[in-house]
Amino acid sequence: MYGISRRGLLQSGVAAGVLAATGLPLKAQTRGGKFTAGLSGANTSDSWDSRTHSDLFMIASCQGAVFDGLTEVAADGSLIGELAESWEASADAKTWIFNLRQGVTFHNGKAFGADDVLESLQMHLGEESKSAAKPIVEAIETMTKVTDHQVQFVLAAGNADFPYLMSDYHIMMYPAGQIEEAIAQGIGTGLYQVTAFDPGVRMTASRVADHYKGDSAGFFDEIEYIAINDNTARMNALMTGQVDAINRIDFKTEALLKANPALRIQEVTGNQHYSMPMLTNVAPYNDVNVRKALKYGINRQEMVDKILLGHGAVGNDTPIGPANQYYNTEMDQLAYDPDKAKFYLQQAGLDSIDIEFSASNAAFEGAVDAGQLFQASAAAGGININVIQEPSDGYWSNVWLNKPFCACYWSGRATEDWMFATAYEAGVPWNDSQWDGDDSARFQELLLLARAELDSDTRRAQYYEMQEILRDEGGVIIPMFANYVQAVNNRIHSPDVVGNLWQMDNARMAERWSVA
Amino acid sequence: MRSILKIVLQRLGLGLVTLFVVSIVIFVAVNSLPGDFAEAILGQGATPESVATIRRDLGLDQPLVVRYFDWLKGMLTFDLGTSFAQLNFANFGGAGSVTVAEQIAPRLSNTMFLATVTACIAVPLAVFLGILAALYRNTAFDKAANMFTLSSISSPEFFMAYVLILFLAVLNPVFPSLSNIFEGMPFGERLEKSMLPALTLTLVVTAHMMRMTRAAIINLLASPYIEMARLKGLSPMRVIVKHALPNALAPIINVVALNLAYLITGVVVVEVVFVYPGIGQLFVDSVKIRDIPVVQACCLIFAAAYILLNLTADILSIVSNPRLRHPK
Amino acid sequence: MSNLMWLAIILAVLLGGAYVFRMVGQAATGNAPKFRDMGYGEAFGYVLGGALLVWAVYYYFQPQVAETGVPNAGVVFFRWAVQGFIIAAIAAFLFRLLGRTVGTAGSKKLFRSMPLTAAFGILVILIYTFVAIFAGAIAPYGQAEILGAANVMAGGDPALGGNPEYPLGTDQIGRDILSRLIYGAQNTVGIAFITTCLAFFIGGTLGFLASTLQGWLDQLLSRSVDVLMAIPSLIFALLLMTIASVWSVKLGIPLTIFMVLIIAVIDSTRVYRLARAVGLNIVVMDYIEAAKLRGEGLGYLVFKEILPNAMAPLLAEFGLRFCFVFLTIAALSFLGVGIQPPLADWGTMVRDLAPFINFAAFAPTAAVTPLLAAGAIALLTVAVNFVVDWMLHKTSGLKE
Amino acid sequence: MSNLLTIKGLKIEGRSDETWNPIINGVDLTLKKGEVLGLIGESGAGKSTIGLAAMGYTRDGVRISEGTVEFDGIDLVKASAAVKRGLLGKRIAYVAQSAAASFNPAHKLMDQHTEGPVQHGVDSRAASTEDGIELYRKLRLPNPDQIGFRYPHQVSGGQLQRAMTAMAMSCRPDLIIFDEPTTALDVTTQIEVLASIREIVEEFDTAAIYITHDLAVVAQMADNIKVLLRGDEVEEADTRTMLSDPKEDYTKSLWAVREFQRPAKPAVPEGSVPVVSVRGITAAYGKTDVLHDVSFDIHAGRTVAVVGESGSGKSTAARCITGLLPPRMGEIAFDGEVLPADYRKRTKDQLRQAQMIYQMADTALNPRKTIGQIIGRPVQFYGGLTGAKRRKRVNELLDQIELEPSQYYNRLPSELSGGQKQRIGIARALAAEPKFIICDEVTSALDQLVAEGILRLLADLQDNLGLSYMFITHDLATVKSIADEVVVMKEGKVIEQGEKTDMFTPPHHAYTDLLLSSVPEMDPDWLTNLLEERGVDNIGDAAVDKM
Repeated sequence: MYGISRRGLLQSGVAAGVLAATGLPLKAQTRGGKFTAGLSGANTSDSWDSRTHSDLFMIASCQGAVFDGLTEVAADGSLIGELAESWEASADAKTWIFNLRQGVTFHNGKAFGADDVLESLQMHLGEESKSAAKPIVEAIETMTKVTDHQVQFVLAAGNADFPYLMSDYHIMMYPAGQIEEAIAQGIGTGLYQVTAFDPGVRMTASRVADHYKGDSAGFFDEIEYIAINDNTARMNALMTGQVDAINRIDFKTEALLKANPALRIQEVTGNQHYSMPMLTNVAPYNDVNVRKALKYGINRQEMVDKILLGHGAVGNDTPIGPANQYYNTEMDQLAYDPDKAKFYLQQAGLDSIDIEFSASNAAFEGAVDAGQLFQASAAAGGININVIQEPSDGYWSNVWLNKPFCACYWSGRATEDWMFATAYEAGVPWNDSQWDGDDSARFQELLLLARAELDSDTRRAQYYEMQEILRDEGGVIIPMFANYVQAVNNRIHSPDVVGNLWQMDNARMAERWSVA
Repeated sequence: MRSILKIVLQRLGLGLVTLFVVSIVIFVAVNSLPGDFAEAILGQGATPESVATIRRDLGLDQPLVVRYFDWLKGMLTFDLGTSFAQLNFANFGGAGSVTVAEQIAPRLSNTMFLATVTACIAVPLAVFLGILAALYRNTAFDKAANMFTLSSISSPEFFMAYVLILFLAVLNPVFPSLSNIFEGMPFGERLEKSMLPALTLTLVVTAHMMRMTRAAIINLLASPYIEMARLKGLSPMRVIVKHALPNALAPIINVVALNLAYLITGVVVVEVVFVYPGIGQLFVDSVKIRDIPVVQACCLIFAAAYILLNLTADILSIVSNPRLRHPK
Repeated sequence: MSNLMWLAIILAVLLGGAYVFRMVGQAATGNAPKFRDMGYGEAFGYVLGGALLVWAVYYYFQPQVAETGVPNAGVVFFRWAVQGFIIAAIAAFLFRLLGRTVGTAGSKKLFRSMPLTAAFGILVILIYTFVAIFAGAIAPYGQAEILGAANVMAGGDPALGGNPEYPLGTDQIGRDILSRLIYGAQNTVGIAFITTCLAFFIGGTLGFLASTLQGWLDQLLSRSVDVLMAIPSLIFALLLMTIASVWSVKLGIPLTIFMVLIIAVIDSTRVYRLARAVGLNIVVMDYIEAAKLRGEGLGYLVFKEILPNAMAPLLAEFGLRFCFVFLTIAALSFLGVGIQPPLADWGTMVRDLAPFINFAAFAPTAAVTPLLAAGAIALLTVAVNFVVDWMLHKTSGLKE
Repeated sequence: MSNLLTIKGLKIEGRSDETWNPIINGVDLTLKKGEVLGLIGESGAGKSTIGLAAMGYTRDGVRISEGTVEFDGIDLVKASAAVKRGLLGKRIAYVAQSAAASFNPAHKLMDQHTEGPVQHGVDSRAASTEDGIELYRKLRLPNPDQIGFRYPHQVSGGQLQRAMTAMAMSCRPDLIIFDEPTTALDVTTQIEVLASIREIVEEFDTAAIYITHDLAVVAQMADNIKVLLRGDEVEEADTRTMLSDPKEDYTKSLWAVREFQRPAKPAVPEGSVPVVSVRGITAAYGKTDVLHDVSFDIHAGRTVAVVGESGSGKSTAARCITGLLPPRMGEIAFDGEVLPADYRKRTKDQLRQAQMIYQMADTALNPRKTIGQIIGRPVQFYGGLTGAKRRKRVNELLDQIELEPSQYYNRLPSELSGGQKQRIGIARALAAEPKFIICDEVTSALDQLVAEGILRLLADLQDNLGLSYMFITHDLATVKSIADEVVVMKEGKVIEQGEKTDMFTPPHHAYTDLLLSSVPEMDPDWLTNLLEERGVDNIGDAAVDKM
């Protein structure tokens, strides 16, 4: 695991290239060579339409190589500008002005400007839009072009994290008026220009000769991403030197992989977490004591050891993980304690309780096993869990949000507010614990306060408190955070600090890595 | 000749009827795939409203019969429809959307390439070995060949694949284990990359073809006209080539066709192991995400290939049969 | 390029060797018929065979560990293969010897005419049956027993993450692989056997009915079978299994039962064809006509007259079908829709353990686990095929 | 003149159950140029094996263990494969039993004809084609200019047999082996093939070994006859001596077969109801009629022989009677009572009354059942006997067919000889206690001595049990020996019918005459006389066509 240094969020930000304030210990990285990666998560239906992206292959290809967004999250978790040179917010964090980088051209030669930003954001709006980034863009009340290289966004409500939201991999910048073409051919402003794209098979790109990121990023002459969804084949490709790096290694073979001197394993703990939401508006989960009993009845360390085989960290029932800025490291860790579980059960006026836990491996790999472990550990606290194995098909529409207690997973979000707004804010559709009653009042209040708060320290205090509330009273058990584990050939150099927001150095290995 | 034409037309008709019934079976089977596409593609995002929207967009709310005839109409005009996965997000006038035909075509041609390479190795090899085994039957060679082919026929394909990877890619890097071929790849490179899957398939199909060839030839060698040919003082080679082979053609053609059909349709496992971008992989992926048009089209192509190859074999053996070619 | 050149040189040497071999043979044996009538191709065959043998012996005695300390996996595997082959041959020979000296006159006679391959096949089948029945007693641990030591490497070498308590290691949640391999015999073989029996029951009954009654029933069944056979079996099975996976949860019936049914139905089409063809051949026999003219009922015709005569080809087909079902189940498990955990199954084990193959170069013992599971599948199918081959040979008389 | 072929002490072994068993136990043979030697013996005597050995050839699983086969000074046993290939086809040729099976179905006749000369370098393709047409003409094949350019399946059996003889002649060999060349042919066709063979052998002065089981045929063809029995030579002599004065008992018994003759039965009393009455039946397979208005009666205790060549409708008539093929028109009456046309509609008793004995005993007995089961089934099915009673009845039946019950009860058909199997078939028919039995070519697959035994048994059973037989056969000798009445059929029609005595005394219908006169006789001059009588251009098929 890598230690990650963190900067507070500024009211205004600037691009890394200008200030070189990324915090990255820059080694002299040499340009040249070819980088080949075997990546999972590819599909025959893949396209350059960033609104549809959901898995590593296309994110690495699109955000990581060919397209750019307005902002990007650096490997250390800080926010830096990408196509935006700098940004400023009004005091209420409602009005944001982004100064765009000048002299940037798309791969087809078109110059990048404010129109492109506006039109690219428009893509996510409209009744019919199924874009995953729709809620983000919808929060913008008005967008206006101030100059050719300056845009202004007025939000419906203040949001200090707005520049962070702009780093979302769904929100890529397309050339205005040529969006169809850009989606068909992959025309972006990124470091690499597409040379071949075969959906579900491979993507190759070559370094743009004259790029605004200059010599600070994009060290390979050529990159090739090969879609290998099969674990064994991916491993084999790496072992036989057909690819230089792979994502998601098979834990079984880790020991042998480590014995291979030509390879190294990268492992980071990010925000990806496995959760067990309870519907807090349904008995018996409406009783906070029952929830507490369950929280003490689960053996988190055992889960990490057996379900994640040690490749993860215990969770503390908050979705905020090490990749977040305001990750509460001071908070006490919940531990397995059947006596406490029994105690809280008695508080709720019960000697023992029978509950049903719905699980399927669609929720996460090993969810059913996790249920069975939970069953065994909770029994000591007088909680009798009946694990129901649900069909994988239709799990998300029939079980999740419907069954009172089930298994679930979240890949996490880059900011606290984003995560909370997605699944914990009162009234949002994915609030999978339906936690919006009186006992959540303080949490909901803090959520709105923190969102518009531009001062880092105040925000930190607010978010710390929210995490504590979630730990003690929240309706979701989050037993573990899953690591991202990937392997790289020593032929390839990667910086000491590797991004933990996503797999493969936040999917940006094409930008940040180089030939050793 | 008229009778031959009649038989051929009859077979053709029967093949078409079979294909039609198969299309119904496939349609019903595919459409009863659980958890429809809307849910599969939306995953965590599947709320009742969004599911309903997508279902409506895809026409999944229409009755089954209506959908079947729409689909059939499309098939007849070679319009295989639009992949759900593509349809779902194609807001920009279909710019990013690819029709199923466009999606399948390169995959199918890849699979055909693999099948062709395999056939080019396997068919001559199998026929040659089969003839040799028949000629030198019950010798050490025959027994060794028999044992070897039996073993290869008896092993799961993925086992053969891994063994080949072990020996030809891991221990002795002769061929790449990753068969990520793509359009525009130079032929030589494409061939090299396809070599391991082709060899795996060769091992799987050669055994069957060789055994059938051997059996067919042995069967023939016992026939009186072969004895006659020998008693005419002809050389062993001539006896085989001129007298045995023409008559063994029908059974050999049949077994070759059967194995070719297998090569096109049965490669799923091999494609998965070698990450070969063929139609088998496409099929497995599409089943996973319930992309019904693609699954249907793949199934129909598989069935059509099977029927067509069998038909071809049938017709070839009719044509190669002098009794039918030259009626009394 | 140099590889090609070497190949050409070797070929040339062998070709020359063949010529010399034949010439020398002729001279040495005084033109004995064996050498006199030997074709050049045949001579080449002998020389090639000899050369392969010499190479095999040479390769066998290469050091197992290269000077650099890295194990020479090729040699290691080759030695295992050769030793396995020799042990198998000796075991088969001893088994046949036993059969020839012990038992009734009939069984002795059977063993006397038995080739070594068939003896080997029968021996293997017996061993599998034994292991399948007594898996619980043989296996050191239970198949679903989680032992708390996950991902132990095979080979028992602690340096590579092994543990002598688990000679073949444990899987990702700590189940003993050796035990699962043993239980696999029970599950995989047992399920395949049941499936094949079912397929034969369905296909055989319908096939004989069609061949005996003929007419519209025959037409209907045969055309339906044509349709079912036009859809590649693995693909069809995959499709149906996906559908069944939901029903199984909904109805609370284990998926395995659906799998048995689905594969049995798909496979019964092949059985139907054979049974019908065999039936048609038998139905034209005069003794069937005699029975019909006697006024015998359908049941008597099918079970007393046709079935006993169809037994030999059906039994042979049973062996082949069994292998096929076995491989289909393995393939389905490999693709992830076959026998479901926690039941141990060889196909799933191969898939799960496959990544180890990549490490053969420096940890040959680790690489062997997936090969063991796959080999267990292969060994049984080979064995069944050997026996079937022998049976076919026996029933077809001395023709071959 | 020196011998062309000398075989000395020839011993041949065959392989079964991993051991070598003797087939030929030391046979000597010499053949001079232009001489024809007849090899005669029953099945299993080793005739064909010797014939092939004379070419230095053995089939798979057979080997020459001792002795020499010297052809024109070359020992074929020791000769290399190449040397043998040089002789075969060129100097020694072979004519097989079934021309239909021995011509490659994939090539035209002429291509196969010229293959030998071209491959042996004897002749060019064109010249050989020319010669082939000439040979076809000599062998009186119809349309000799074109027939060679047909495929084997487009040519009839008799013509193929002649074409094969022409092919054997293509290199003008010194020796031809004829291996039962006419056995598979109808009698009328046999004549023409015999005539052609004899003519051409004489014309080219070719030596020949003529292998057959039919004495009358060999009498026409051979200068010398050698009799074989189970791999041993019985005796050899020139044809006339052999026919008139055989020395050995075995030979004598062979000769005697032809003499079995039943005494004529008294005529059917006027007005008696026939057991079976076939009344104007017309039957069809699919759309083509194969029987046209066939009528005949079979009276109690009598044998009606239905004769005709293959395809004449004899067996179809039997199928109509049994109800397997319901006739399109007409009816079958049993004891004056009309039977349902379809056997499935007949009562158990009606089915019991009419039984059938088949030509091929191999296919008529279920190979997986013991003799006891085979005979016991009808006993139980019709008679309702079980257990000891059933066993007793089966034993009685076995006694009746002259097989020792205790020895045969538990055997499988495969453990019996051909004749014994046929007897079991009879016993099975008898088990139903029928009135009427259809005997479909019951002796044609058997050796003559065995066949005679079966005929005698059937005759005895008829005398004892008062059975009626419908006796289907193409062999007129059999008709002569067993029939009371004869029905002659051709192309699905009854040509002539009547009492046997009437039928075998002229005048006959022309076809009956042709049929009768075509049956070879044991007179070496029979063929010559017959040909003279009929005129050279008027033999065989041609004669029939003119009717």
